[in-house]
Amino acid sequence: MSEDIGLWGVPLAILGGAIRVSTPFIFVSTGECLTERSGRINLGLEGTLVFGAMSGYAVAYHTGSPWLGTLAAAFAGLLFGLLHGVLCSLPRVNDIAIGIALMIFGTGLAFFFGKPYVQPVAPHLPAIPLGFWSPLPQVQAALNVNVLFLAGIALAFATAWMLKNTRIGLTIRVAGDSADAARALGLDVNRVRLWSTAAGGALAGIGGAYLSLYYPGSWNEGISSGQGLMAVALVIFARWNPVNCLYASLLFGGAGALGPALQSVGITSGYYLFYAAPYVLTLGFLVATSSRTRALPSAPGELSIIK
Amino acid sequence: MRVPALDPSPPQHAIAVETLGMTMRFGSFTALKDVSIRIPAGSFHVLLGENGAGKSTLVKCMMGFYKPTSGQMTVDGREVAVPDPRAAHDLGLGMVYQHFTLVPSLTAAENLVISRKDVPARIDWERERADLAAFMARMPFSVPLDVPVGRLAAGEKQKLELLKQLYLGRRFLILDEPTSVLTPAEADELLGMVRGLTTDGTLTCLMISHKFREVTAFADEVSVLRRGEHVGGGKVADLSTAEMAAMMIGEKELVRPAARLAVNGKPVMTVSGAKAADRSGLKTIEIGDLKVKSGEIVGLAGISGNGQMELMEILSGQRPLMEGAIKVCGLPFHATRSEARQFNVRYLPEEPLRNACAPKMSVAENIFFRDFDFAGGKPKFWLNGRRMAELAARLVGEYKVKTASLATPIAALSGGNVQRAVLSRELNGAVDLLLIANPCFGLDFSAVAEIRTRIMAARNAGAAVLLISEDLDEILELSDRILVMSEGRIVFETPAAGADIGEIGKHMAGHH
Amino acid sequence: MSMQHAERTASAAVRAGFLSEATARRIETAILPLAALLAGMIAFSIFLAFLGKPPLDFYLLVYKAGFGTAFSWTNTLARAAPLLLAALCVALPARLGLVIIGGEGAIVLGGVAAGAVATLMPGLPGPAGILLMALAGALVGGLWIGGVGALRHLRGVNETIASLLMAYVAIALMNHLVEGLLRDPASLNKPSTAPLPAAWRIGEIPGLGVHWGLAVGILGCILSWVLIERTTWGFAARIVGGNLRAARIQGLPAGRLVIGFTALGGAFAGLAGMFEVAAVHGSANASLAAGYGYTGILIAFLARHNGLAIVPAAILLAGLEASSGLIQRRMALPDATVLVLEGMVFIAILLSDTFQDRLKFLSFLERRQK
Amino acid sequence: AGLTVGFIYVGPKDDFGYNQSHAEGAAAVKAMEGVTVVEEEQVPETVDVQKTMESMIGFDGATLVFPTSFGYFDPHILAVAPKYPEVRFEHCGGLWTPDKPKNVGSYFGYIGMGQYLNGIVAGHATKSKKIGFVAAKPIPQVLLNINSFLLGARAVDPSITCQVIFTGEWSLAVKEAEATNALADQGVDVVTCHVDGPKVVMETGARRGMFLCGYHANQSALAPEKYLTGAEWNWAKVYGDMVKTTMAGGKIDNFVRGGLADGFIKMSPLGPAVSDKARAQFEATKAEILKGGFAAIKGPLKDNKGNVVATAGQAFVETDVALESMSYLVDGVIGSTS
Ligand SMILES: Nc1ncnc2c1ncn2[C@@H]1O[C@H](COP(=O)(O)OP(=O)(O)OP(=O)(O)O)[C@@H](O)[C@H]1O
Ligand SMILES: Nc1ncnc2c1ncn2[C@@H]1O[C@H](COP(=O)(O)OP(=O)(O)OP(=O)(O)O)[C@@H](O)[C@H]1O
Ligand SMILES: [Mg+2]
Ligand SMILES: [Mg+2]
Repeated sequence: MSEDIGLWGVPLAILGGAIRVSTPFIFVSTGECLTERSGRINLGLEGTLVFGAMSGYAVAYHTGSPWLGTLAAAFAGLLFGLLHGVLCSLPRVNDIAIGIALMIFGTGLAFFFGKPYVQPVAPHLPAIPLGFWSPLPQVQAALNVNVLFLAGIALAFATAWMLKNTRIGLTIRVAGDSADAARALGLDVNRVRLWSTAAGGALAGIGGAYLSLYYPGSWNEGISSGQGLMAVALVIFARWNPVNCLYASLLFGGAGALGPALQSVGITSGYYLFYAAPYVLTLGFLVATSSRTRALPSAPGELSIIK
Repeated sequence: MRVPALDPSPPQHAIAVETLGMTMRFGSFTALKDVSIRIPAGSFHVLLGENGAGKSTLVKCMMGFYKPTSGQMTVDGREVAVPDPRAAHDLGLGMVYQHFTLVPSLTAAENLVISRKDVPARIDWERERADLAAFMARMPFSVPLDVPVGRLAAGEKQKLELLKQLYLGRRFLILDEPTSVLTPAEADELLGMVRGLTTDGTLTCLMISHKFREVTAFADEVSVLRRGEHVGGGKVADLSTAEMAAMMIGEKELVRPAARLAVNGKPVMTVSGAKAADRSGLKTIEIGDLKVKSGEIVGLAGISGNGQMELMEILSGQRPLMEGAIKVCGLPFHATRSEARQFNVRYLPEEPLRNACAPKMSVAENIFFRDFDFAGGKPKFWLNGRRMAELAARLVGEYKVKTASLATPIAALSGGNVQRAVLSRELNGAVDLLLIANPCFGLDFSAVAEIRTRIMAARNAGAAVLLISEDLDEILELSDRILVMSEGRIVFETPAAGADIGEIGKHMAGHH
Repeated sequence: MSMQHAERTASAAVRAGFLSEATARRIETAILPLAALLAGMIAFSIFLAFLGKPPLDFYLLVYKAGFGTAFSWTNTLARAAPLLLAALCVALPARLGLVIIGGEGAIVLGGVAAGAVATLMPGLPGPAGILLMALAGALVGGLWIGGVGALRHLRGVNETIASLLMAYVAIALMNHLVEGLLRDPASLNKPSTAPLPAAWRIGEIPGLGVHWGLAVGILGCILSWVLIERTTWGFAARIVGGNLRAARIQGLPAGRLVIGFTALGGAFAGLAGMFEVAAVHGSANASLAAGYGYTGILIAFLARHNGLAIVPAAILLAGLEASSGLIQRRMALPDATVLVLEGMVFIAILLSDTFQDRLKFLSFLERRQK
Repeated sequence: AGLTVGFIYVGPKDDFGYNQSHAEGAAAVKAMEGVTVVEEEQVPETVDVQKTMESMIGFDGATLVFPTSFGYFDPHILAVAPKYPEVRFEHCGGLWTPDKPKNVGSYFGYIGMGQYLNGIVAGHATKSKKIGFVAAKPIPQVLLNINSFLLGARAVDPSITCQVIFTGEWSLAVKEAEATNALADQGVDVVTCHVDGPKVVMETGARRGMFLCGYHANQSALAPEKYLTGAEWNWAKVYGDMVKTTMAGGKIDNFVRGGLADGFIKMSPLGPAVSDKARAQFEATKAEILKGGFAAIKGPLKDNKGNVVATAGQAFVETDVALESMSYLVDGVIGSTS
C-alpha cells in the first residue's frame, strides 16, 4: 500500500533523481576528467555517449546479456576515444573542433545503425534494492540502485586515488600540466593523451549504456538530452577533481529531477524555467568562480580551453 | 631489501665522455660538422658559441634526442650507442634544460619520484618519503619537498633540477644555460655546488653558457663552436675572454653600442604612489616614485618574479591600478592607443613572439600593428594594404630582418629576427618614451650588440627609456641610472657611473 | 647613392616575394579544404560500399536533389538562407579566437523577439514592422552572444561552455514565453505568438523562390569579410585573435572588440531567427529550435571562418541536406546518412589543418622565385 | 495508372507511438494494388517539410501527400498547397476551414474517447485513487485527453484525482522517465501519457509497479502484466479508405473526423489485470460510445481553477468542434495549463 508523502516527495524525488539521472554524468565526467587532466579536451563525448547507448542496447538485445552490452558500449567508446586521440595528436589540429566533429559523427553513426533497435526490447541492467529497510515504496524506489551507479562512485574515488598514488596517475598529470616537462621525462605525451582520451571515451560509452540499458532504459534517437556535452561542462565545474565530478553529477541529476517533482506536488507554472535550472546553476557557478586575471585554479596547464 | 633511491647500475663516480667526428645534417643544412670534443671525468667543461652555432644540436646528439648523421661517442673510453635519451640515462648521462622541466602542479617529491625510471605502478608514499629524506641528507643543499613546484622561487627550482639529476644517479651532466633565470648570487651558489661536485669526483659537467663571467669563475675548459664547426678551445686558465669571443664570432665585425651623448631632459614619465595586485593576487606591487627623463635610460634590475613584469603590465595598461597615478608629460596616462600615439610611447616587452606579435599573421602585418589605424594625423577605417607592404619592406630592409618574404608568418622567423621586426615597428618614427623588458634574452652577440645600439640611439635622440632586465650586464652597459626592484618595491637607486655591483646584487637578493 | 639603390632593390625583391608567397598561400587555403572535402567523400564512399550501397548512386542523388534541377536549387538555397547567418555567429568570434557553439540560442531568441514585436505593436505599417522585427531580432541575438563575449572578457568564463549552457536556457525561455506570456490564444495545438500581420511577412526573391533572408545572409557574409579583411577594425580583431597580449600592448580595446564582434555574430544569428519568423513561420514557436545554430558551426569551420567561403560552404551543406529526403526514399538509407557524411567531411576538413604550410608546391613556387 | 502517396513523419517511424501509428497506416496502403508509397522520417516543422512535400511531388510524382505532424499545417502545407492544385494534401489534426485551399484536407480522430475508456479501466485499477498523466505540452489535443482520462476514472469513483506532469517536449526520454517516477512517488498507481513515443513511460511505470494505459499504438508487449488497455489510432483504415476514394476518382472530404464507431481509433485488447467489474463497465461504455453522440465533457463541470466549463445539462459530444480548442483542465486534475 503506497502512502501519501506529499511535499516530502520533492526531496525524495531529488534524491532518487540524483541516483537515477546522475550515473551517465558520473561516468562521462570522470572519464572526461581523466582526459582533461592529461591536457586534452574531448567535446565529442556526446557522440560517444549516444553511440554507446545504441551499441550497448544492440548487443544486449542480440546476446541477451546487458553486461555484454555494457562491455560493447565501453569498447565502442574506447574506439571513439582513440579516434579523437589520434586526430588530436596531429600537429595543428584543434581538439575543440575535432570534438564537435566527432559529436556529429558519433551521433550520426548511432542513428544510422540504431534504426532496427528502436522497437526491440533489450534486457535491463539489474538494480540492487538498497531501500529494503523502509516500509515506504517511494523510499524503496529512490534507493533502488543500479550497479553502475555504485561502480560510478567507486570509479570517482578510485580515479582520484589513482591520480595521486600511481605511476599512471602521475604520468597523466605530468602530461596535462606541462608537455615540455613530460617530454623531458621521456614520456610520449601524445601516447599518454591518446590512452587517457580512449579511457574517457570508454567511460562515456558505459554512461551511454546506462541510458539505454537501465534508465530510461530504451534506445531511441532522443535518448540523450545533451548529457555528454553537459558532463564536459561539469568537469570544469568540478575543478578537474574526480570526486567533485561525482558530487557535481549528483547535484546536476538532483536538479534535473526538481522540475517533474515540483509539478507532481502541484507547483506547476513555469516548468520550462525549472527545467533550465541545472544549466543556470552551472553557468552561475562558472561565472562566480572564474576570474579575468587568473586561470581557473587547479586547471591543467596544457588544457586548450582555459588558455 | 628494497633498492635505494639511487639506481645502482649507473656508475657512482664521475664519467668521461668524448665525441668523435659528430656530424648532423637537417636536410641540406649541416648543423654540426665533424665535431670532436673530449670531456675528462670530473671536469667542468663549457661549450661556447653564438646562437645557432650548433651547441644544442651537439648535446642533443649526445643525449640521443637526435641521431647524428655520422660520428661516434665514447663513455669512459668505451664506444657506446645512444639511440634514444633512455640509453643516455642508462649510461649515467643527464641534462638540465634552459627552461624548467619540472611540473608546476606536482610537488617536489612527486616530481622527483615520477622522474625515476623504476617508479612502481603503485607508489608507496611513506616509503618514498623516507628514501627522499635519506637522499636529501646526503646532498649539500635541499629544497622543500611538499610544496607544488610552481610556488618555488627560480633558484630553488634550478636546484631541484640539479637534485633531480643526482637523485637519478646521473654522473655526467649537461647544463643548457642553467643560470639565465637566476640572480648572480644564486648563479654563483648553484655553479659553486656543481663545481664542488666535480672536484670531489662525483660528477662531470658540460655547460652551455653565453656568460664569460661564469666561464672564468667556474670552468676548467672550454670548447667553441661556430657554424657547426669546432673552432677551438682549451684550458680556461690559458684563454682570455677576448680570445674566446674572437673564436666565437670569427671575422665578423661587431656593432658597438653607440656612444652615450649627453642629453639633459625633463621628466617624461612619472609614477607616483602606484599600487596594484601581483599575479598571484595575494601580494601587492607598490611603486612610490619613479621618474624617467628624456635622454635617459633607467635600468630596473631585479630577480624575475619580484614584480617587474607586473610593473610592465601596469605601464602598458594591462593591470589595473588600485591607487596612485601614472603621468606622461604631466598628463594622466592610461596606456590607451590614442594616448600612446599622442605621447609617442612605445613598448618592447620580453619574449616578443609571445607578447608583441600575432604568430600566425605575416611579418608585414605584424610590422603594421602600430600604424594600421592611423595615417596623416587621421584615424583610418579602411585598411591600406599598399601602405602596409611599403612600410614593411622599408623596415625589413632597414633593420635587416631575415625573412623568406613579407607574407611569411612571423612565427617562422628566428628569435633574433622576430626581435628585430618588433624593434623596427616600435622605433619607427618619433619616440618619446620607450618601455623595454629583457630585450636581448637568448640572442647572440651580434644581435645583442645591434639591438643595444638601437636602444642607445633612441636615447640619444631624446627618448626616455625604462629598461627592465634580468641581465645585470645589460643594465650596467646601457643605463644612466639603476633601480633595483625587490618584492614588488623599488628598494635601491644609484647612478650607473660608479655603481657598486655588490650593493646592487645584495638589494636584488632582498638584503636591504 | 649605391647604398640607397641596393636598399631599394632589396625591398623590391622582398615585395615581389610577398606577392608570390601571398598568392601561393591563397591557393593553398583554397585547395586544402577542397582536397579535404574530397577525402571525406571518399571515406564515406568506402563506408557506403561496405554496407553494400553504391556510392556513385548516392552522389548522383545528392547532385540531382541538391543541384540538378531548378527545384533542387530552390530547395538548397532555401535551406542555406538561415545557415549563412548562423555560420557568421561562429565565424566572426572565431576570428578573435573564441569558439562559440551556442548560436542556436541567439537564433531562437531573435525569432521570439520578432514575434514579440508583432504581438506588441501589430498596428505598424509593413516596412516599419519588418525593420523593427529585424532590429529586435538582431538586438536580442546580439545581446545574448555579446553577453557570452562579455562574460569571457570580464570574468574569464570559457565561451564554448557558456554559450552552450546559454543555448539550453534560451530554448527554455523561448518555450516559456511562447506557451505563456506571448502565446496567441488562437494558436491551439501549436503554441505560437500572434501571427504576423500580412504586410509584415517577408516574401521571396523574385524568380528564385527563396525568401530575402538568403540575400541578407549573402550580404552579411560579404560585409563580414570586408569588415575583417579590409578594415582597421577587422585588423584589430585579427590581432586580438592572433595574440591577446600583443593586442593589449598595442593599446587596442580588446574588450570592446571581443564584445563587439561576438555581439555582431549574435546579431546575425538573431536575424536568422527573425527571418524564420517573418519569412517562413509567420509567428514564433518551438520550430525555431531547428538546429541551424549547430549546422552553422560545421559551416564556419568548413569555411575556415572566412566570410566569403561561408557562402559556398553553406550551399554545399544545404544541398546535402536537401538531398537527404531523396536518399531516404530512393536508396532506403536512414535519415542519419547525411549526418554520417557531414561528420566525415568535418573531420577531414579539420585534419587538413595539419597539412597547412606543408604543401610541396608552395616551396616550389618559392624556389622558382629565387 | 498507379497512385503515388507520400507520407512525412516528424520523428522516427518506429517510435512505438505517434509516428509509428502513421507508419503502420502507410504500410497498409503500401500493400494495396497499384499504389506506390514514398516515406520520409525525421522531417522538422520548418522549410524542410515544404521542400520535402515538393520533392515528393516533383521527383516521385506523388499526388496524395500525408504530412502527419500537427506543426506541418500552418504555415507549411498552406504555403505549398496553392502551388500544386492537382495534388491532394491530407493533414492529421489540423482544422480545415473553407477559407483554406480546396486541395487541402484535415482529418483526426476522437481519441479522447479512447482516453475516457482508459480512464474507466484505470478507475477500477487504482487503489490510491490517484492516476497520472505524462504530457508533452498543454495544447487542446493533450488537454482533452487528460480531461477524458480523469472523467473516465471519475465515472467509476468521483473521488479519483489525476496528476499531470508536462515534460515540455514531444520526445525527451529522461524527462519522461523522471516524470513517471515523480508520479509514482506521489502514490499514483495508474499512468498514461501523451508524448510522441510512450515506450519510456510504459517501461518506467511498469518498473514502479504502476498499471499502464497505452496511447497512440499498442504497447502491451512492453509490459503485458501491467498493461490494462490503450487508446490506439487505426490509420490503416483511414488511409486505406482515402486512397481507395482517390483511386476511384472520388474526392476526399476536406474535413474528416471519426471515432471509435468509424474505425478511426481502437482500443488495445484488455490486459489480464483488468477486473471483471472493470471489463463490464468498459464494454458497456464502449457500446454506448459506438452508438454515437457520447459526451465525456458534460455539465455541471468546473475546471480546476473553479470556473464553470459546462453548466448542468450542457454536453460536448465527441464530434463537437469546440473540444478542439480546449484550454482548461477539469476539476480533479492536478496541474496547470501554463
Ligand atoms: N630540427 C631542426 N631542423 C632543422 N634545422 C635545425 C633543427 N635544429 C636546429 N637546426 C638548425 O641548426 C643550427 C644549430 O642549432 P642549435 O640549436 O644547435 O644552435 P645553438 O648553438 O644551440 O643556439 P642557441 O644559442 O640559440 O641555443 C641552427 O641554424 C638551427 O636553425
Ligand atoms: N615555426 C617555425 N617554422 C619554420 N621555421 C622555423 C620555425 N621556428 C624556427 N624556424 C627556423 O629555425 C631556425 C632556428 O631558429 P632559432 O630561433 O633557433 O634561430 P637562432 O639560430 O637562435 O637565430 P637568432 O640568433 O636570430 O635567434 C631559424 O632559421 C628559423 O627560421
Ligand atoms: Mg641552443
Ligand atoms: Mg635563438
